Amino acid sequence: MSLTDLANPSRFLKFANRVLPWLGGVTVIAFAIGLNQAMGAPDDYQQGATVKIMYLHVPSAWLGMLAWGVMSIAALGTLVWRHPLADVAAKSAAPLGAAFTLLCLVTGALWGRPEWGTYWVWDARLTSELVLFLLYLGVIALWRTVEDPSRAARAAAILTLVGAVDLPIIKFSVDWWNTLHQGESVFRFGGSTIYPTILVPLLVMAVAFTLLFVTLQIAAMRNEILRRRVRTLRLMQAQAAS
Amino acid sequence: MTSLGALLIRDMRLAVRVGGGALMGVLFFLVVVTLVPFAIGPDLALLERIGPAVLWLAALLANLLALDRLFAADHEDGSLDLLLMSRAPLELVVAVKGLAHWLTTGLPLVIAAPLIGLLLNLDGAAQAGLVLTLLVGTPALTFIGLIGAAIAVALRRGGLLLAVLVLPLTVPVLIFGVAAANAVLGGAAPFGTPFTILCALSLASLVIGPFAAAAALRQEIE
Amino acid sequence: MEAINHLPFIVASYAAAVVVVGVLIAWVAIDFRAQRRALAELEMRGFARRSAAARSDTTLAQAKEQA
Amino acid sequence: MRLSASNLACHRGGREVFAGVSFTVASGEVLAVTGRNGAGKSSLLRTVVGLLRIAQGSLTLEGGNPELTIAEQAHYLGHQDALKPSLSVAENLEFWTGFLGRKAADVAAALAAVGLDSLAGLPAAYLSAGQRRRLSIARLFAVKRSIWLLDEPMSTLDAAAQDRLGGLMRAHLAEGGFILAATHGPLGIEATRELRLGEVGSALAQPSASSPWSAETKAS
Repeated sequence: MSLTDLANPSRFLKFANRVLPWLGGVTVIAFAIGLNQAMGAPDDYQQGATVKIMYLHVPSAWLGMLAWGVMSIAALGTLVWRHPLADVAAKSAAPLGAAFTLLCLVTGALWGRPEWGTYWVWDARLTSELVLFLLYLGVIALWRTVEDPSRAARAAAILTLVGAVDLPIIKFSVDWWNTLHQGESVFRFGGSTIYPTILVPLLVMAVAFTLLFVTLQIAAMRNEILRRRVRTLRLMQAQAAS
Repeated sequence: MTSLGALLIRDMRLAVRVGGGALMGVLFFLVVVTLVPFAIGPDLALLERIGPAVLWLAALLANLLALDRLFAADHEDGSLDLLLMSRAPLELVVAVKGLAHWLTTGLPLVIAAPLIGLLLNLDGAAQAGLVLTLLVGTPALTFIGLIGAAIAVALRRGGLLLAVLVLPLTVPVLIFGVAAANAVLGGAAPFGTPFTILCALSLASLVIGPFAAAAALRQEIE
Repeated sequence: MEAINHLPFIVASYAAAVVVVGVLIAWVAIDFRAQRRALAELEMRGFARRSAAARSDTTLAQAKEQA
Repeated sequence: MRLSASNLACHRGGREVFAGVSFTVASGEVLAVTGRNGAGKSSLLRTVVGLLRIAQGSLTLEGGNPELTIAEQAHYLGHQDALKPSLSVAENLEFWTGFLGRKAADVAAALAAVGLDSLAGLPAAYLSAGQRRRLSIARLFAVKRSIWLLDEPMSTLDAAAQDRLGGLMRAHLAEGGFILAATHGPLGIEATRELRLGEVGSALAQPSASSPWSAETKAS
């Protein structure tokens, strides 16, 4: 909570203020192009029109993982270099990651209903996504439980890194668990080759979602820096008042 | 009663602030229900059959674990002394604290139940029945739990003791809650009988819980 | 035929996306306003943020010189 | 208004904390309860507000509201501050004034009386020990009650805050209230009478005579 800690963050604030309008604009344009292409894309010969859900589902699954990656790198920054901006990045990424993982689950369920006749199956891919969502909620709960941000940051960093190590194991064990029980009634994504007419809009949508994530992440980090500044000033105020 | 209103607002505020326990119960609920298929396998027919029981058990545990700090926090910071000195009857004070706890822990469980029921392959009617039984039954869990929370108020490892004390008392709620939920699922038993008993259990615990908890607090505080 | 059958699910998916993204944007925007207001209030009470920031900038500059 | 105790005794965990305590306090008076650690100063105050059971003797209040107990007409300031760190300074005080009823002074005025008005919006977690104590004391002004039972009211307060509390206590006495305060140091108020506890001393570590096990212990 020393004053030097504010140094880099205030540089970041200037950067954020300058870059956010542009990022927001580019994100809107990318979504306009992506949605336009996605609407114009042909239906899948097997799945029909529901393939349109994929343009939301796949990018949000990607962002769910990306956010955990961001949090893991930030966790290293917190634990190894004790960089205050790393705490801020980790805290801001958690709700975003949770939101996109939730969107992935919801769109997956809405896609699954017409395809498999049920909203939910305990399929390996779905289940590990659900576990990821629970891990996000756990990290958010941890941030909300510990009042002192730097202490919360260290605890959350450890949890994040353990999660990063554990996620592949969860994925692997769920795969193994599932094959033991359920055979191949599972929806196979890689089964059909993806045509360029579907792939290109998907990539554009993925770029648009990523831009959205970056925009929101920078904006949330700006909020968090301001929140810490408020906290520091309030502590100073309480001290000064004696 | 301005004093009871003030207490209700304060307890609900505390639950949603940093360090508060609101929504932690729902998270626990979700995690427990998610773990069940891992333990028994992803057999949707089986999950559908045991779904109500799983949801009820998870709701019971979530409710109980969150009760741990209900009086202990007030005891540690001295607030409980002032609550005991209140002009409002202690039974009502305790009941209001229970109500605030149910609103911030029990009610979110009821709201989250349909989403979680989806994971266990429960259909629309079953979910409606389950939500209804949880809505009627969770107050009983909270108000029975009040007694344990009051008895364990001054103990350092109160949480585990609380569970040991309260879980046996909740057996009837569990029996009739699951029975009513299963009846909706198309069981042989009628829905009305267990549901009526569940309502009666809730009403009885609304009365007994605060009285017993207040008596326990009066003893314990010495 | 099929497209019409599945339309509600597609619409629901896009609606869910709009809701999730909308909530995120609203959360970020509301939070930003709240923090700005809190800072402004603290400044009004005479806790100059600028002086703190300026001081920290100089300490950073000093640290760089030393390095 | 007059509070009198005669031959009061208190037992905790089978031990006698104090016994044979008699005192009277009337409007405009301060009774300072003194004695070394463990003499039962805090227990005496807790007994008066009914948080500990009276083992022997009696407590009577003359001139109060006959429909209310002593505790319901008293302010009790214990060792702990009864504050919630996640609520703001103002929210903490608003809760207690609302809960205790009878909002006499405004919350803002009570905060000003203890010098915390500039911190009203801060979470109580940010306060120092002395500030927390003052916030706890603010309760006494926000809600008017004529009996004050204060347990070490001056502890953790700095000289300026002690002076201010002294002034506030004098104002309370002038309005016809009375104060029973457990204290080590001086209260900074004139006309303080003193009640020394634990002078008998030897009674302290002994099992109380009323314990059903005491006879057996002596016999063996």
